[in-house]
Amino acid sequence: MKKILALVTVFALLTLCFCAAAAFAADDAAAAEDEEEAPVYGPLGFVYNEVSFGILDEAEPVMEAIGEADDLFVSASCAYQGDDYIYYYDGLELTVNEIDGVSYVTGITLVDDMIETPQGVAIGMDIEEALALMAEIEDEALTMEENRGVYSFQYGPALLMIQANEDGEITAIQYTAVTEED
Amino acid sequence: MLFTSYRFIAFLALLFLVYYLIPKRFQWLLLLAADVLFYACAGWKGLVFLCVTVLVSWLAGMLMGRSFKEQKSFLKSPEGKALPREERKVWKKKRESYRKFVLTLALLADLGILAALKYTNFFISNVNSLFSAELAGVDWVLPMGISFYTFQTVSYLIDVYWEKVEAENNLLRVALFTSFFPLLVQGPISRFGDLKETLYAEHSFDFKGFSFGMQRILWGYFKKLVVADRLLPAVKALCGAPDQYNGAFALIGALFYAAELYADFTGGIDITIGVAQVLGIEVKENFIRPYFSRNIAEYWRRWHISMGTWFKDYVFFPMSAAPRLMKLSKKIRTRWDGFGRKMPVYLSTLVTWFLTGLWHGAAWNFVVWGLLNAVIILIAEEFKPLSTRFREKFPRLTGSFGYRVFEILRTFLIMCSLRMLDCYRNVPVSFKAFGSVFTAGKWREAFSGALLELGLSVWDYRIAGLGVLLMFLVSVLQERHGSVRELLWKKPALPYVVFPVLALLVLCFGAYGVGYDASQFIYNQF
Amino acid sequence: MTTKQKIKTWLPLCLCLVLLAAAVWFLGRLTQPKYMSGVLEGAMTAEYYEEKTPHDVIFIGDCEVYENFSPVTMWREAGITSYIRGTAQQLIWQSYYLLEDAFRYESPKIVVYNVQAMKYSEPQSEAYNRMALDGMRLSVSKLGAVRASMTEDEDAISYLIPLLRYHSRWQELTQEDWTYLFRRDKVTVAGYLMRADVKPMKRLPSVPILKDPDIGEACWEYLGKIQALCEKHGARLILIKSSSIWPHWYDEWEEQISAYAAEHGLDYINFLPLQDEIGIDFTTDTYDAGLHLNLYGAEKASAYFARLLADAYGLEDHRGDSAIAADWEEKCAQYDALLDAQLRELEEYGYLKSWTLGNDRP
Amino acid sequence: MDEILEILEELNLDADVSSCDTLVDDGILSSLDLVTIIAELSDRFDITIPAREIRNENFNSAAAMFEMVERLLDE
Repeated sequence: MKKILALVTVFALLTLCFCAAAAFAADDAAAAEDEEEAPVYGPLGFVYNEVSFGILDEAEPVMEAIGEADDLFVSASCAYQGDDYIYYYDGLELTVNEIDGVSYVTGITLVDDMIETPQGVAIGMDIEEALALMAEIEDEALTMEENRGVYSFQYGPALLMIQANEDGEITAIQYTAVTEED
Repeated sequence: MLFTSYRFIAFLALLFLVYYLIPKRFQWLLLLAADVLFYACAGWKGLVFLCVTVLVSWLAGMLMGRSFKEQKSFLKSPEGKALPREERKVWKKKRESYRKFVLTLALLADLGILAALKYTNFFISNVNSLFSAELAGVDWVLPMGISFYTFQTVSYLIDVYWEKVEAENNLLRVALFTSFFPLLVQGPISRFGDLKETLYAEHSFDFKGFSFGMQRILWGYFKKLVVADRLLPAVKALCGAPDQYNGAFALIGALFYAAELYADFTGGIDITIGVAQVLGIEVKENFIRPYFSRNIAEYWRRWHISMGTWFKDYVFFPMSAAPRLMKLSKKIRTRWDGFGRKMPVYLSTLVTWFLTGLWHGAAWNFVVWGLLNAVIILIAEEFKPLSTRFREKFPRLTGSFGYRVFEILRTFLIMCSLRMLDCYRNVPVSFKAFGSVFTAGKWREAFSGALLELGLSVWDYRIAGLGVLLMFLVSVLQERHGSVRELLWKKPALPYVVFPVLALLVLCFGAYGVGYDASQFIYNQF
Repeated sequence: MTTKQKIKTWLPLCLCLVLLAAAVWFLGRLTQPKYMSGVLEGAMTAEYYEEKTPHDVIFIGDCEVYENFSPVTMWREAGITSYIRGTAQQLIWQSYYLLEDAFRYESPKIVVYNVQAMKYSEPQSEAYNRMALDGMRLSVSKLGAVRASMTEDEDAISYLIPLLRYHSRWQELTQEDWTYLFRRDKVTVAGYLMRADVKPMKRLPSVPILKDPDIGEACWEYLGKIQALCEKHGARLILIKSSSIWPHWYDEWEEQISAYAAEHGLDYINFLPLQDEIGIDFTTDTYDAGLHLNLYGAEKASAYFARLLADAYGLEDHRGDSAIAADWEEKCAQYDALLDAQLRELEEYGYLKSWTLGNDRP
Repeated sequence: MDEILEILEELNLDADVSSCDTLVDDGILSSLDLVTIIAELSDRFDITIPAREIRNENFNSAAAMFEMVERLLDE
């Protein structure tokens, strides 16, 4: 009789542990709902030849989608510590870097006023107008700072820089990946 | 300052040199200075809490010590003896409650700091989830080694209260005991009684003690750098993705974690005891080859001994011998005799293991880990009569070597599955992973190269494997002949061959430096 | 303990420690990358110590000096003795300490510093640090260079004991590691890393926007230290911007450097506007479409610079001095032999197989 | 004294209870056995064994236990 009683209490304790675990499992599981795969560059994406892509996207699929590059410029760093591949397209330059065997888009440069950003900003436009267009993006994660005519919009690892000359005309528009020293 | 950082090695070399150069009576003061320097490197803020704990324990110790002296001298004095027996009892009771008051205040302060710093977030998150409140967590930096030095101070205070040890009135000595730097990182939680003789004594240079200490430090670095840190990437990968790496991978992960945790923890303790030995200070062993234990109870007498004995002496026994519990047990025994007698043991075991789990970390998986340990120990205890009868029936079988290996493997596997809770740090995930070992299979996939994607190359596995083999052989030797270093010491030439080779092994095959990120000792996240 | 006993206990220990130290030193040399093939830039620093005759001109800087100037051409043009203490992406503090190290061996009259690297004012990469500094002989300058260049996860001790850094390379040891255990072949001629191949420049990318045009404080500080060092040793510092046209040399930088040079009485020569005068044509004179000059470009630039140094700074023509001439004749022979070897490979493979990573990049 | 021996017999330890004097140090008495002994002693002799008395020396041998019980009785 004593033995059975002892066993009963022990198993009661065991079930106690399991239900405690299950109870707390509930709230753990609830916390880990998967949020939809949002792009890492948020609103600072770019569209070219009806293909939308952005900073740190994988380069191969993007380049296949937007078609054959006119030419390629390889900017090798000294002693082979990583090369920049710059592909020329009509009105656009794409910078690609290889990280751990996979190449990513690390730079998008607008070359002339023939193309514009999804927000409608183009080279030659007035900077005030461009800032108004950019202001329409309501997203607190997007920060903006200005330093001697260079307006930098940052969202996560993506950085959009718009340069204007003295009389407020935009001379250059470039997307790059934020590196530490920025 | 990590044990595996060059700064620590330079710190040690300098300390050893100066320690044996200065006049001996200042040696313990030098140690105190080293403690402060070592602790300051981990951040000044933590030093404040350490000082508060030291002050509290010094003051409380002194007050209790003085109260004991007064009591003794009064009872010996003429009018003390004259008091009738009853009054003497009342007078002693008053003194007793005064000391109890001082002790509880000190414990509240010390344990209060630990609880506040370590468990506030845990408490808040539970309150939030239970009452769906929105309390913001706090991000207080946990001072280095707070769990260890707090427990060490608490053991000193209670020992003084129980008159097991004499109170130390010198503040600096109490500070040295509480903050002795090798013990800070991951224990062992030493008792004032054990440490006192050698900690404050004057030590002249002893070549054998010095060599044994250095050899042990080197052996600690071998385990830590060649085995533990090399396996760490694989353990992190396997434990980091339980859904992808379930089935056979979960088992492999548990085995890797068992080897990695053992090498990391015992390696760290070897360094700690080695450093103390070089300084002429004896620190009790914290591990006695736990993986050779044949049952869970024995395992917990050989793994992290200082923690086990701490909880036994200061939680388990006081609780199980507590008068209130005794009365309750008597009442229950009137109806169910067996259960009545067992109840205090059950209750105090569960509470002790609940606290042990909680001490390991402010998370439910540690608590569940603790409770499961308790349950298994109790089940084993219940089945003891059964197993002794089984042993009597089949003496030849149970006496055989094969059966002993079976018991060792059984205990090892049980502990590995319990450790999954620590590996996945999440209760349901751990249970699911444990279940998946039997259901999800994936055996062929595990052994067809998938292990190479965990960040370890073939050579990494070979080196880690050879390292584990060497550790196993040394453990077997120690199991049979006691200290291996004594064995080597008998043949004078041998140490001069073995240890330089070991040093080269560590330098060449250690997983350290820019290529490998120096991983933290697992235990000093606590 | 009697002295005999003392010896009996301590002697074996010391002996054993000495043996251990020797083993660590040997394994360090073995596992250290030798840079004898593929990536050659790591072997350049150590070659300086094998120079036999002093030099009137010392170049310091990054690939824009060791690829765009050829001391042999400057010797042939005007008998000028020069050496290029260049390393891959050499940062300004490394230039300072390499110069300080050079001044311990000789006292050149002219020090030429290429200001391109002043765009970096913080430590950049561990790989470049190792390539630049491992070859330096142990000295106070080396310690200074290491401390100034270290990124956070580096430790100074691993420069003094190379095994601590390269111990995991035992898995990748090749025959090269064994043959070059105690000796090195020369990869440069007086510091010039020859590249005789041609890759014409077609179109350069648009100029990247410069977010922060100001040159870092650390750069100005070290530039001042370089100037002070030159004055202390009676040498004249000339700042130059070498002829490479990519990465882009921003006007903002040009203004800051010219202003500094004027203010501190330093000569500053920007080679970019002098392209036509020197006769550099980027369809034939570059091996990577504009980043660096190849042999032909370097020879044009060096000839021009040699004449300028001789006329404006009155550098002596040492072709008459027999001891120095003998050494330089040897260098010229090495130069020509290297050129022939490279030209032969160009004919055979169409690219410099043994002077690059061996893959014919587009 | 014999009552103490009787309690120890009941635990069927694999050691000669009356003579052995390292019951705790050699790990013959597990912590669970110790608790049952304490419960039995305090029950039979109607004394309360305070935590301060729970030390190896007091439980290493039957004689030591007996001496402790006597000390507690006359307090």
